[in-house]
Amino acid sequence: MTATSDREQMAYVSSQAADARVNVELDTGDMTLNIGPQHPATHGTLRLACRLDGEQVVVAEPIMGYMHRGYEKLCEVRTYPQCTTLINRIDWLGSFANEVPFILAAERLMEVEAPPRAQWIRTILFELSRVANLALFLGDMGVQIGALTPVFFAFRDRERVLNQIEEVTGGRFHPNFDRIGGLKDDIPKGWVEETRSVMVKMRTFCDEMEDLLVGNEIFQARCRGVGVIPPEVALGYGLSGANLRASGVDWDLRRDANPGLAWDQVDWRVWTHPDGDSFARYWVRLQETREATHIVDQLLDGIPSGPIMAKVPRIIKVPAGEAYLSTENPLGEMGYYIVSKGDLGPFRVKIRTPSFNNISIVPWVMKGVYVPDVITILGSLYFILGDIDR
Amino acid sequence: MTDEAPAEETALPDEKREALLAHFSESLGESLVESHLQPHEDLWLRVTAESWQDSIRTVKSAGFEYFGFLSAIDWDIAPEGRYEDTEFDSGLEEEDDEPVEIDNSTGHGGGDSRFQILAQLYSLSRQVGLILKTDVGEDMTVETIRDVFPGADWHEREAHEMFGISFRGHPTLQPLYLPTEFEGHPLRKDFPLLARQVKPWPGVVDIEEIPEHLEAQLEAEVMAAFEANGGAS
Amino acid sequence: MPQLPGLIKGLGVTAKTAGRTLFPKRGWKTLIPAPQIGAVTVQYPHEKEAPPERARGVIALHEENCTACMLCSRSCPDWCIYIEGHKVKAPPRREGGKPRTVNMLDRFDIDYALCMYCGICVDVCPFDALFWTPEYEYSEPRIADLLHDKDRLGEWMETVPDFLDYEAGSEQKVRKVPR
Amino acid sequence: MTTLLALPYWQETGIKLGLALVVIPTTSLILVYLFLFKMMAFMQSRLGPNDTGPYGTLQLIAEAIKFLQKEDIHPAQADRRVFRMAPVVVLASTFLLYVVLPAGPDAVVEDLDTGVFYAMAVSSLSVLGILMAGWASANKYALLGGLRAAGQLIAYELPLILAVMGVVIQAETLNLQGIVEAQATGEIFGFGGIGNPFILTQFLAFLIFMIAAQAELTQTPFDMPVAETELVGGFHVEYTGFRFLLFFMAEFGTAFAFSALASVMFLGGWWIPGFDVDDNILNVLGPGVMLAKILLVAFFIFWVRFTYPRLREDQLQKFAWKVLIPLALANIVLTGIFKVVF
Repeated sequence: MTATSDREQMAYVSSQAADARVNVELDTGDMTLNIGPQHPATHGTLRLACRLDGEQVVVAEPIMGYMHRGYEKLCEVRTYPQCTTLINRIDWLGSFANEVPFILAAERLMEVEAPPRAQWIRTILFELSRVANLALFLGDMGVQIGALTPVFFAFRDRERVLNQIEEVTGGRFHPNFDRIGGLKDDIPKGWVEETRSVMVKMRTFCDEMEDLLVGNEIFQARCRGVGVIPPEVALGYGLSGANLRASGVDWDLRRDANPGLAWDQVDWRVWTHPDGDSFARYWVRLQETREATHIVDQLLDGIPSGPIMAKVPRIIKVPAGEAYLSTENPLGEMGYYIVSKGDLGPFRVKIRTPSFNNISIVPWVMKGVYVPDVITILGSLYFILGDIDR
Repeated sequence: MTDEAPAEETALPDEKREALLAHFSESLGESLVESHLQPHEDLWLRVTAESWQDSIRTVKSAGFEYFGFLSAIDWDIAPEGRYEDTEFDSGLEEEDDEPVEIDNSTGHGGGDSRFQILAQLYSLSRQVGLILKTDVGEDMTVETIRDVFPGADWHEREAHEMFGISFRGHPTLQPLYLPTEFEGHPLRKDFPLLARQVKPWPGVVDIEEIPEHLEAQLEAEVMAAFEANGGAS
Repeated sequence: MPQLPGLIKGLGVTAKTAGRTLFPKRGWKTLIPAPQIGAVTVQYPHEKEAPPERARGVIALHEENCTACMLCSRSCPDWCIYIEGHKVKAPPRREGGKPRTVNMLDRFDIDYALCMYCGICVDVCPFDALFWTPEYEYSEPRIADLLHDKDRLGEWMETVPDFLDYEAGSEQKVRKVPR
Repeated sequence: MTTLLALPYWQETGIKLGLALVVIPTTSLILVYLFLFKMMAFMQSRLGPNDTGPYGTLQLIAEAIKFLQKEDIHPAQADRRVFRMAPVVVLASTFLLYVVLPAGPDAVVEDLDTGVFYAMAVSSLSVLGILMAGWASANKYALLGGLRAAGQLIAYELPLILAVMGVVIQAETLNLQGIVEAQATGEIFGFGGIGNPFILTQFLAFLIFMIAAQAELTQTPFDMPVAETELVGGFHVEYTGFRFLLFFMAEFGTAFAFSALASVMFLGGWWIPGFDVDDNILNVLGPGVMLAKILLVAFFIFWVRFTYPRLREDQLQKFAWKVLIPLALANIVLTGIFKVVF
């Protein structure tokens, strides 16, 4: 009980104390159920304070901050290259994808453009981290609604993708590979072929998930019609990524606001689903994972030769100005609003993370659902705690 | 690609955003204080604090119905600097003894107050983003836009605890991240970052010089050894 | 209401995986169960995983190359590299020259309890004195022991792998590890 | 029936008691090792425990020792007496189930005339223990779990009993030995070589029985009372140490007992084609045959458990009342008609 405050807080505490006596004096009113901060379904330390009427949720209020690390403040006392170290740790499952918008925003302020080879490799690694991130979601969603096996498949196959990322960047989770003006290093020999075979395996994994979960009638019964988010609500809350596309909004920053990466060089499509329920979100992510493997395959065929670093000074000073740049990360739109005063480090960085907006819809969407559905919806909204709390 | 392409791009006028700017200078009227257009990148509009909610409504009705984020900027200069050696701050190679110029600029779209609120909105049909700014006056209060975009709810709570800006009409401005007993507003520039104050910067250490009175003696010793070895070190 | 096909497909997937794990061999050898081969897990204390050459396991210091220029210490985001040094006179490079003043390294500590493994120090080093090695077994029961001094960091030099060749189309030059 | 060994009553009882104390932990040990540890691991491309003993066979014993070493914790608000009693009640129901399970013509603890009735009755005792555990823990998750368990177990008791009714009608007896005999002496269209395992004539009843048993055992897809990702363990969330071990043993012991019931009633029990029903050698071979059949049935139970997601509470109730019970009733009617016709 440390995250909220004042009078409401006190009322809340006393109501909880009353609930604790539930077996002493039989109370037929609502019950408060704390889901988290230590709970298997909260991927870390999110806490949902739910008021229940039987098993039905009356109000669900997410309480976070258990993992707030103050990255916006920390970035202000670091230089631009040092910031990427922190930024890696925002969405720790798709770390490389986090670096890209920050670096691109800094490049935009410096009016530098990375050479084409660097842009291609960036795009490949970006999509690889999407595959790694979404693969875990595909399995984890199974665990959320009780299927044990899919998550093990997910860990098994995600490992292959992480190995590929590690072979290039040296870091499984925190690559810190992107530099202003290009990349830290080039790809090693033989990596392209290996990645291709991994992509084949990831497609098999997607097929397995389709058989294990999507086609499973129990899964459909649990997910269809649960947590429906209409498109206009999704837009108002600023939902992004697959959550938005599952509500039928055809919006993908890779296609609609490509900041110069190689997505426009390959043939792919944006998947949407009209239903807006948990099943639609799962389905869209499954298709996106598969699409990402195809994007990687195509990109691997056409890596242009050339340098991987543009000419940038050794000590990077970003000219004064402001820039907002966002990309379509695995979780949704991740953007960095950088204010520079011509210093070695940013003056202010606003990190717009997808999970923060995606989870802010929880009080709206969880009115009147059952406790098991709370877990389904949380799972299908797919958040990462570091991405909410920053 | 690096040589020609950017030149061509900048040469192209950004018609989409220019038309938008013309449209908004008309529909927002006097509420629009200043604007800034970065071709092919972004469009900034600064509106008056009184018209903040109405401007957001106007912009939303013009098709900008996708809410990106809402945040604030503190334009003050941090008293502690970046907690590091000032020499390093100004660059290792350069030798400028000029006093560090205090940069009082307030970014694109300008601004008069210490705090600014900004919101980012998208128009999906135009595929264009837009950043709205407003100054926060002495009373540190602006109207909430929670009624226009429900997603702004949490963003306003965050801005409230991080900068101490109040939002008129917001029912639950309780902290989102910080513990109840936390004092201060961490993202304000005058809020000290303890982690950087409790420990000295290791980079401030310098290499120990040879004491002057020993220099000649050491030099002679080295030369003697050098010659004794027949010139091969 | 559950209908058969989807449910049965799911059973098929788990059964197939079990079969593949238990009987990974092909041909007539299929009948010999060999889960050790079929399973993807690595039985850690008995067998060890080999991280790729570029893996950022631990930082090795090639002391001869270090000039105590402080670049790594200053660019460390965590302030976890501590360097101390003093200047000494060194003999001239060639006959007839004047004695030079060089930096002598007294202390080079990396606090792995603070290190975030970002690799910026290795990147900025202009004299090829810092290298990554994929070694990962250096956990300590006491947190203070995670502070590696320059001798300990120097020991890691043996484990530094050669730099990898680049994929076709690269203009990067393969660097050499000083041995 | 002749008794195998003519012993005084107290000696016989002593042997039976000792046997029960050994057999029940051993059975759950076999199930846990074979299915929970190994089969699940293989289905997930893992090895499972493999360090303790050859192929990890002693892992469960190590776990049991670990559980015994743990501190016995009561939540501060718990109703202590009920809290302590709950796991014992659950385990007692498991023990009582084993009483009537036959493993040979004479290899049975107590050959009750109303064996089926008795088995169904004592198996539903466990819900009492679960409800006690859920209520006494003074934990909301446990309370929700306990209530879910009560609702679920009562709902699935019905289709379970109704499914068994088909078998009882066909065998014309409530005695489990009688059911085995009926299957052994039965004929399929005049061919009596393999007897008449009731899975052939009562396939629908078998399916309903297995589904209902899955729910009775609170295995996925019907594991809402424990539901790790929602209720973090449900009714046993507050239990540690050997009390948790009792729940754990009861869970797998009951799974074994239900597999045994299914093999007795539908798969022909301990009888081996080609032997006389009261051949004495079956007292030796019977347990082996039973074990094989039980493992086969248990394999399906756990296979389903490791593959499927879980249903929601309301969906589960709907499925029980709207699908399983009408089907079971239809099965009884059909069985009755066929019984009269043939």
